Amino acid sequence: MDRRNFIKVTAVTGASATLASCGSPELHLARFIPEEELIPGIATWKPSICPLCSAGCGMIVRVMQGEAEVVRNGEKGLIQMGLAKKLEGNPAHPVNQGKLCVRGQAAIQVTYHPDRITGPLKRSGERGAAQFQPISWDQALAELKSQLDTLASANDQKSVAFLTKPLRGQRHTLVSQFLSRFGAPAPIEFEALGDRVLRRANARSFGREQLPTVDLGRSRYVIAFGADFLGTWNSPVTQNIGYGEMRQGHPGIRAKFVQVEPRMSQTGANADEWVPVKPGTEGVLALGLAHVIIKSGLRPAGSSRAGAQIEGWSAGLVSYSPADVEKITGVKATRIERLAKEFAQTAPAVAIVGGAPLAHTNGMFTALAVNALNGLVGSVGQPGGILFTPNAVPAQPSPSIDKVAADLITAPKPPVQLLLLNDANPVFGTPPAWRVKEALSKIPFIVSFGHFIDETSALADLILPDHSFLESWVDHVPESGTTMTVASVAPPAMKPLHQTRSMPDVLLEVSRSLARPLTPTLPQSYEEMLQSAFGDDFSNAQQQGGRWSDSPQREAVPPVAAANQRAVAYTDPQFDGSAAEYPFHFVPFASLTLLDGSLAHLPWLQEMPDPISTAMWSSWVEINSQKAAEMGIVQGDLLEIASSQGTLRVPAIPSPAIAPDVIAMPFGQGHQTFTRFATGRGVNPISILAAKQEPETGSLAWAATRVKVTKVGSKSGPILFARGMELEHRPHR
Amino acid sequence: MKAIYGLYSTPEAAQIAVDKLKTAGLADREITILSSEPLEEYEFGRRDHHTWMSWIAFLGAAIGMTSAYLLTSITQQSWPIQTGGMPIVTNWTNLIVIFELTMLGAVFATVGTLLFTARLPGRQSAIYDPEVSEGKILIGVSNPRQGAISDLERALHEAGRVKVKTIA
Amino acid sequence: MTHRWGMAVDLDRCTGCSACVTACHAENNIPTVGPAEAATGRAMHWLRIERYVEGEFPDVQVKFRPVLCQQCDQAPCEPVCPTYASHHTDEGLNAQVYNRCFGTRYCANACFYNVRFFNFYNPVWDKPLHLQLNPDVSVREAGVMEKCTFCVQRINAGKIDAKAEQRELKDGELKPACVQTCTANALVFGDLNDPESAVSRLSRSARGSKLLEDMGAQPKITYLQKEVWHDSSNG
Amino acid sequence: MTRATANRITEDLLRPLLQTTWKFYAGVTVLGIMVLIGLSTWAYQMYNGLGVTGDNWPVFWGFHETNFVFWIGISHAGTLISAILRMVNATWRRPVTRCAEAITAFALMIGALFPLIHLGRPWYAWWLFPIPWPLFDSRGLWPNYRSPLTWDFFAINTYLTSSLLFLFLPMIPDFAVIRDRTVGLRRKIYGLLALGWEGTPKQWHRLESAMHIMAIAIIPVAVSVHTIVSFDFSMAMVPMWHSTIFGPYFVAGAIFSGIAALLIAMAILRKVLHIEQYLQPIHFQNLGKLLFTMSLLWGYFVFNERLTTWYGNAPHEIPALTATQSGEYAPLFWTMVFCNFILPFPFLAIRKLRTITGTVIASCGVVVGMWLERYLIIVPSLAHKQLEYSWGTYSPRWPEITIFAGSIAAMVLLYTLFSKFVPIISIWELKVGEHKEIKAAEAVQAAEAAGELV
Repeated sequence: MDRRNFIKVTAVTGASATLASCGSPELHLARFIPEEELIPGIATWKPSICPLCSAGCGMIVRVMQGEAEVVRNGEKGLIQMGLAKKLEGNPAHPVNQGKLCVRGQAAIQVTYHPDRITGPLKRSGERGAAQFQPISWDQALAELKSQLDTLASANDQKSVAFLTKPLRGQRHTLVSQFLSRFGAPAPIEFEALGDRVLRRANARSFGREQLPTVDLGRSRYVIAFGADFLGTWNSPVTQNIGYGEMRQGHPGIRAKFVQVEPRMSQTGANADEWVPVKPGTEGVLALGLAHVIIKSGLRPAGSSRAGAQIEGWSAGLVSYSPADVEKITGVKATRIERLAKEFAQTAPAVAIVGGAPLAHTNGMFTALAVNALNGLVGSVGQPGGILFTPNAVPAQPSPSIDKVAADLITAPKPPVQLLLLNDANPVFGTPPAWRVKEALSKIPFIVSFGHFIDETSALADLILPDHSFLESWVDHVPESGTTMTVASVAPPAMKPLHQTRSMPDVLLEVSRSLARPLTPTLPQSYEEMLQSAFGDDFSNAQQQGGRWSDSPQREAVPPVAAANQRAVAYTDPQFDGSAAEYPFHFVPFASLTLLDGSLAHLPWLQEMPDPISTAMWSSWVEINSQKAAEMGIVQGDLLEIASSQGTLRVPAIPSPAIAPDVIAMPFGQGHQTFTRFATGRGVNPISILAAKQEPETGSLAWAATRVKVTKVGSKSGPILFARGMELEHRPHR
Repeated sequence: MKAIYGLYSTPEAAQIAVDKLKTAGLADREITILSSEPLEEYEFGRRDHHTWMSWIAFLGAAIGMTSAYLLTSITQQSWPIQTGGMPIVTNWTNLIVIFELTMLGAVFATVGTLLFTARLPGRQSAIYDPEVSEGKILIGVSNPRQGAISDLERALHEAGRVKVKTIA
Repeated sequence: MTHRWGMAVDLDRCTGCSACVTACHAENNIPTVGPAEAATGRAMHWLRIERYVEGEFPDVQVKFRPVLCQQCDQAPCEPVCPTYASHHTDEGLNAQVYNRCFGTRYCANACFYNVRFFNFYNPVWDKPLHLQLNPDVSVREAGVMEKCTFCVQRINAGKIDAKAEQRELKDGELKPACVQTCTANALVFGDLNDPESAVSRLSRSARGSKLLEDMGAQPKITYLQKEVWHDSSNG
Repeated sequence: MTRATANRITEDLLRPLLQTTWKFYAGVTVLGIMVLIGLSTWAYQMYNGLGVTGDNWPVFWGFHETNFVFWIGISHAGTLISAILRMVNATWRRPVTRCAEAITAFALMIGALFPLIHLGRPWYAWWLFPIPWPLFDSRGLWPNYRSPLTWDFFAINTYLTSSLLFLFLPMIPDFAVIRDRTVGLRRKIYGLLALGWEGTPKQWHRLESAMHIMAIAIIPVAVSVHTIVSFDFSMAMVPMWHSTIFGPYFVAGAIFSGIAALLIAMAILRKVLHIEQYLQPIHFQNLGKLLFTMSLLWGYFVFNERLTTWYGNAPHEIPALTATQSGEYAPLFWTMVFCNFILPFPFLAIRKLRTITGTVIASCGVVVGMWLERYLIIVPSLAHKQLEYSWGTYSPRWPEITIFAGSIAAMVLLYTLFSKFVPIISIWELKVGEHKEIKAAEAVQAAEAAGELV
């Protein structure tokens, strides 16, 4: 940045405004003006909702006047407008109680991102070449309308598909209504690292197809099976708040926290006890604990019958004696007994499962086993146990992307003629064997609503960029994280920066202009729709960022729903690749900052040191330090990770906090097209994952791939550490 | 006549010439002596030995010290800025600045005295002769009394064969 | 009564979630330096999460420690600055006057917490990222040293509000960005001159200790040590 | 015969001034270009910011600061040595003093540049001057007298001023000589420089007493300067920095490297200017002895510093120590020990080897070794401060190296020009020397003749 630009920046920041009397910003540099003498500007705080994950934390946005260079009806110019400056948690919001996580704090960079799509685009080059030319909204909408009309006139409405990130609240309602009234199938929701297995299991165990709300704050003993609940899983902010409570919230009482996972996550790093197990055997350990509890009669009264889902439960899990469990899981029998006793005797105790353990072919068993363990100690629907957020819209069953892809590839005439794409990136987030990119390329016309060009929207023929969450009406109904009935809603916090339009309003507008109008007609605008949905307390709700019940309401958890389901037994997890040829388990994990990769475009998150490896801006693979020593691998060495599906080259970080037969690697990097900050950076572990699936839900078993590791180079550059990390384990003398 | 002088090759000869001039009744300050090196071993080289230079150097040092003390302590008092929990006037650290300026004062005083007492920079008196830097020693008298000139010339010659020049 | 701002960090609550770090970036106009610069150790994190690994597999313990400017009462960084750019305010903050700094970097050497950061280049915000910059915090040019200010701009704003409403500041009313967002409520900020403030009470805790206390800089941040779980059922 | 010697001396020492060879022009051009490259690199660094250097977090100081200490160290040859020799009135000093003092003057000028070069915003360096407000600085803030950098500012300026005067005063009579021997423009210029010197006994006497007082004053200044440079480090609680030994340690090191530089300069001068009969083996002998003493002293200090740290075994200090003894900096450290101690030892200790060549070899070693010493004091300590998590590394980048090269070129260039325009040996002082010797001889003869010595 040259000097002139720099001055502009200072001017824009208004540091000058506070010192306007002193002339140009450069002059200030010769003056003695302590920071504490600056007079703060006037700020207003407006509510909003964090869009970055499905937890749906409430936000307040600090808005201040500023000069922005914007395009208004073709004219470029500087205008005075309210600009969002800082995001903070909404103190009134039941889910996050005024807090935000590392990602939520960075969400503001979505709005101001330099590579955001600034207006409607039409494909100009080869499909996938990501070459687009700007067009007017009228043209763009006409294009979409004609596409829909042609299909309608051909009575082929069902060949319209809506592929989206999980939608909640009125957005979901609107999209569903639009599709159903048009005659198209329900939206296809895609999440790279979804929790469908757990939802399904909860439906079977507790009759609630939703993620649990873990009452950590009142729990006194927590066993987490692979769930990274302090970092990326479920509703992290709520869980962090609860964790703080559980540690120091009650004078004199400090809960114990045990983490069961083969690679120590950020969550595991906080545990009092870390229990590495063989990947895919977490459920067995859970039942091992249950066995001891039942056997030694520690089972409290009034425990639920969640166990009914597990074969051999009523018989006291004879086949899960500590000795047997030790053989399978590799956890010492004595330790199992001790943990079981502690768990049963330190009520309220709770077991949590999520993440890698469920990403195995036997994930359903694992989930049910842990649910059963919770039921056994009576921690379901109880304080300090597993609770469920009332009135949460149960997740709709939607076809999984691999089915859609398979149909597209096999069918002579593509079953999908028009694809509406909303901020989902399956091309990046699915294993190559599913051939998603190839499949989508067969679709004649693709319309994307996303803010950025990513691997999937690069295939689009038409791009109708959505407002950012700060520029549009937003609403959300949290699935978990609170025991209150919550419906969040918030108006735009600032005027749109670019020539974008909110996706719901685009759908509504198109629906009105269709040759064959939808019946019954949809509301005039998304705002109106929200208004009617919230009724009388809309104005109040949109001021405080939502509507929620004053007091927690705990719903009685029905005994066991779906009794018709047959009980499951333990089956060894199926892995891709033989242990002989591929000696290592390949366990990817969601990055604290970049999640599944959908946030790799935010510079603050790219430059955030990972809490465990302290690496930034890069990919790495963690390998057990003793193992590394045996293989002559030192930190930074370039390794080749080969699975049956492909190979990756990535630098190594030897770590004592990972099992010797496991290597772990973060999701998030390895984008081919995703803004200047993510493109061509690092590698994507998904690209070597095998297409193993959990049979009942069909969701990807992303922890079921085996790999072999070879050292191909030494001290390669591509890994960046926070300073000091690489020198940390040096002996002193 | 402006001046009369002789150029001598050896200090001994110069010494004789000086003595003769004295016997001819001239006072020390009337006799000009120029040489290209200090000749302290000879009587004539030891004139004007007394100087206050070292005492003036001490004076300069004293001035440097006081001004440094005032500079540091007054500055610190008029800008009472807290740093590192130190007192506002930190004598320990100020001593260093005081020391440096003291020495600087002494040096300036010395050089000043030198230039002043040695009349530097100044313009050469009429009596100067470049041969001095050849190693010759110049003994002469400027503006001699009329009539005494012949005596002086004789006196200058008595030190042996020398070139005696006169400036009209 | 003048204030004396201090902080308590409960290491038993801190989960290393790093929310404080982004919050700090967002509030204080801290630039991201990009991969190339970050590789040479020039990434700027006024607040960093230090991670210490102890033991070998499988008995591994990891400890997190958020380290920010300790706002020492006898700060080693202050007296070494030839221009008073680094000095002590009446409220006990280690102020850094960016305008007065000409970049000797001596303060950064003298600070044994290494919480001072230097602008090796002019900061860059690709447009329109610059629209996010906080007008209450000045942008630092190349050659200037910068550091955590305890979000002094928020402290001032709070004081001005309180004055407008003709009242005293309430404890917990003022929160630096990191404290505001700390998900596990591990960070507590407040006035150490008020013996009843939350931070004062925590600072008196038996678990409390100062970072590098023996260096004698008298930091105003108290770290509450992580506890060990005792099995209540057997003793 | 006095006259004859006197003339010979004058002839020999003025020859370089009056005759100019193509070699001179060639050399000056080459050096000039190198200096320009150095300066433009500095400009480049100023424009882009210090990012172009290897400095980083936490190693905020590197090459520039090393060079600063190095050059200030070199500057301790001249003035200090010649001042001491003047005070003890060592007659063999006469041919040595001026070329020594010249080293001081130029090394100091160059050394004083580096604190500016290393600034993040050098264009505000004037803030170090105590400027009465409201001139220039609207807030009238004065420098912080608690900062070692402010001390540096005062110490270096004092030392530089007095050194320049100390160098200039004895040149006045020589300028007078040149004035009388030249014509035209030269005569005018040298006439001005000679300040109208005549050579009256009064002038001679005042000059000598002035030099005597300055010699006394300048010795403590020189000592204070390098002590204060050492304070830049020892005032900070950085491992291996915060040590009481640093003052004397740095002063010793400075004189050590200074004498080495002086010996090298003398060896070159006598060859290039053909003044072998003035800079004789005896001078190298004596300075060699001095260098040997300093080498031993240096070794003694290093051992003290290392032993106390190692024995004390303070957790904060040990990592920095290990890094230099056996860690990544060990190669540099042991090279330093070799250059400063092992290599010079035989050449300086054994009389036979203490020849011109011998001393020069030793000196080259010492100059390199002392540069390494400064580097090893600064970098490893900053890279291993108290918190393990913030340990770092450092390696220089091309701008730092180029600027260093430029500074060396500048030194040589200034010295060449100096020896071109000023007699590198003080003519009159040398004459006095010869003269005194002759007088002594005559006195002995006279005494014998009188039969007093029987």
